[in-house]
Amino acid sequence: MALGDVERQRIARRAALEIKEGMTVNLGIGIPTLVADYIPAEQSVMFHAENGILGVGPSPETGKEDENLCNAGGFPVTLIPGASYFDSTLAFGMIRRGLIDLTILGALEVSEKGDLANWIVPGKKVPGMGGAIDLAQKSRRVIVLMNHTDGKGRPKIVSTCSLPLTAPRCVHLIITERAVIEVQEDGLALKEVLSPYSLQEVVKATGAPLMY
Amino acid sequence: MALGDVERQRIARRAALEIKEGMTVNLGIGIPTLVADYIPAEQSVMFHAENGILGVGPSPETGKEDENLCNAGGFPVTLIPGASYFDSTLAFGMIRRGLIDLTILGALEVSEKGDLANWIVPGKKVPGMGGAIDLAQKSRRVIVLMNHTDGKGRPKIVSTCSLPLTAPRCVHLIITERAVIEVQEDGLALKEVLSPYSLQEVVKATGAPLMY
Amino acid sequence: MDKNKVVSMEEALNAIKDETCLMYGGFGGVGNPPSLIQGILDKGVKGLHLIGNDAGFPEIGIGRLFTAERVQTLITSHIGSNPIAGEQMNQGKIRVTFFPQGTLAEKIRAGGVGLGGILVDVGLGTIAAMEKMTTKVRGKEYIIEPALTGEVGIVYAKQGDAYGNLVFDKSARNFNPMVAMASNLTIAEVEEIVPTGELDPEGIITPGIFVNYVVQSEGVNWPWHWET
Amino acid sequence: MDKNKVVSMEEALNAIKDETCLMYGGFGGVGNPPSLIQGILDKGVKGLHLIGNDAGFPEIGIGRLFTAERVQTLITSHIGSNPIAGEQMNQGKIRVTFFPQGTLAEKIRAGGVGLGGILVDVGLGTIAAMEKMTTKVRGKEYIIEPALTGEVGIVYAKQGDAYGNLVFDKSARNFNPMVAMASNLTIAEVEEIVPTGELDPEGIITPGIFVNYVVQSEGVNWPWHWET
Repeated sequence: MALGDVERQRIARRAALEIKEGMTVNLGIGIPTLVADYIPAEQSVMFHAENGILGVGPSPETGKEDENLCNAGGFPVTLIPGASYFDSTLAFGMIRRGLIDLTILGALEVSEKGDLANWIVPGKKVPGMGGAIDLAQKSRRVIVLMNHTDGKGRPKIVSTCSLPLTAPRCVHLIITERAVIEVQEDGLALKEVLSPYSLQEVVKATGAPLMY
Repeated sequence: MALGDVERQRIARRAALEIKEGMTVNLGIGIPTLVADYIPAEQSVMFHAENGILGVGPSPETGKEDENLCNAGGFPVTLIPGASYFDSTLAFGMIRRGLIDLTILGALEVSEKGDLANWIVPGKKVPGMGGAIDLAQKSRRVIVLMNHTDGKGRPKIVSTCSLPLTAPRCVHLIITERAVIEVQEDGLALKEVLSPYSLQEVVKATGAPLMY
Repeated sequence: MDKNKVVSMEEALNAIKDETCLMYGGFGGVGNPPSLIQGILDKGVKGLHLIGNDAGFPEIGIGRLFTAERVQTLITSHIGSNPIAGEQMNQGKIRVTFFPQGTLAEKIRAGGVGLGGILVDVGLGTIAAMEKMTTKVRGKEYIIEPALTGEVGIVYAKQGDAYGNLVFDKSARNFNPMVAMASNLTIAEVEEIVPTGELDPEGIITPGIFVNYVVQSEGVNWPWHWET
Repeated sequence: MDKNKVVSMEEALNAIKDETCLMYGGFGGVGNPPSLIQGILDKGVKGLHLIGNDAGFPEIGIGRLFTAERVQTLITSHIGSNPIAGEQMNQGKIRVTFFPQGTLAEKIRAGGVGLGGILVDVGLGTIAAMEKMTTKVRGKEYIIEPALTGEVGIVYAKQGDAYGNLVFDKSARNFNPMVAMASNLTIAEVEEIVPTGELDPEGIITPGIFVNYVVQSEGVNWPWHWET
């Protein structure tokens, strides 16, 4: 089932804690976009937008939008001091070169090995991978924000992905409305259970063994 | 033997006649550099320097040189309106993309097929090809300016190059102190004999058949 | 250099015919050339082969060509923002080929600077690398991705001069500089045409040598999705 | 972004040791970083592996490292302007590998943007293509040229800020933007260090993300060959 606004904001707030001073961060569309609102003002973070901006700032006030200053999701943004514009080859050059410290994105499935599936639903139309493969495969750290289960209540965290992969072994941390789970060498480590869920509710809704 | 200044200037002046309105032209170092001085002021030509300038203008007055505004030979230049700076990938992107209408350069040997040899003298140190292969292979038209014979009086225009090639079948026109020779499908066509040389002196100093 | 490349919209559009392979700049509509797209719609051109980052939105930018059924094939990175293009793909009305976004940008750039292609490892280990030719360099596997070029490239610039030197606006730069280099004929739609010599030589992003026609833009003629 | 990358020359030079693989910007001396080169000479570093467009002149730019016998190998496009480097090559004191200039620029750029290499046809049919791996794309033959990266990259910029954003000066740009991207650690020697936020975001050529250290330049400390 779809997440309510309160849960989406809570996931975003929790994810913001993973962003450290001085990091370069790329936020995917959806819940990841909300993360920027929870970064403390004194923390200096460079937000990267793959349409060609390094140093994305907060959304502009209504009426002050610039149609040519948008993030990769197409929404108006602002700049912070030190920001720069560049073309898409340089935007992805930064990604492929391994200079993005952290990418936060959504997922359809994540495996216990950190495999990520977020671009193909078999039998449904495939709208393309966009920049997801580049970001998932090349970022130093990948955090997935998603609903713990799918629309039918089935686990999205699984032993082996059933969907085609966006990138193998790329996810480092999973944050859902129920839990924070770290992908470790030997499997998934449950780091936090988020209220009001119980440990058992988390374990039951997870399709792979959890270490806790 | 080395060419005197009068002969060098004469070759350059003759070469300038090959530059047409609106062309993009790259001039190599040596005699080719002198060609720019003979372009009529009213003719609009874009001179390309492979170190990253399009729209090179005349040399600056003495004392007005800018150490960071030089041509590929390392000599101070100026800009004309419409000029731009760019990095070396774009400078050579223009060349490889086939956007240089005319390149004028020197040569050690040219064959009757238009093969160009200008970077390796066997037994001597090879200082590298620089941008010569890119320019010779990719320019729409290549004109060679050179001494008709080498230091020992041997022909530099030959049936088959003895030196390793810079680029096969790339030369369109050869201008020497003795003659103007066009490379045609069926061989070399002698277009002009330059005074004080006689037709026979040209033919004798040329190591390939000439059509005239 | 006085070569004057400024032409009327009509003259520029002569280059774009039924079934032309048309490459376009822009990312999510931002940087798509609005007046050229309107001109293509008005001219009635159809069966286009498109190459560009995405399919815009149904009523925004390049997406309008899908809505008006003028597209035959598309090489792109995603069409998620244009459900009409998605529907046409599912119904077999258009054939769509996807590449990872960074790979697509480099394939177009490679075409623009006269390279044959690039070696890239993005997508290895996924179905995006299926049936791809690969090669090993220093023991590491890479996909061989051929360069892309178009018959006509259309870009949207903030300022341009009569020689075709271009400057783009903020995040509207995106794919425009690569597209400007990668086609046999490039048409630049420019918001402000300035006298040659006025643009700062240090700030020119696309040197005019890559541009064939400059046309005056009439500006964006669609509401943005964040406005509605 | 307040990350301050401005360091002393001494601190920056800690990264450059005997036998370091050092990539440098510049073309015929123009754009070679003068104070960093002086610092390398003063520090006494030797056995360097260099990658850059050319070898400068004996008393100009990067050429000074050859004259002082600090170089072990060189990957370049030509050394015609530096007879001392030529002599060292002929005597077997340095090992030199040549690439066509445009190919070299693209190999370095490929390293800078995380590609494995490029496909290029320049040099085909000549000895420059001997022993090269080739592949066919759409029926046409291309040389497979692997990307180049360095351990340390040194560049010379006109202006820079504490984050490492860089702007170059006229034809001193040349190889600098590619070198700034292609090394594990990039040191930018800057003529004028400006407050972060002062550089026009549209005009920044090298975004600071690629730069690790910024050092204040003391300017060119050699006479140019056209001056003498």
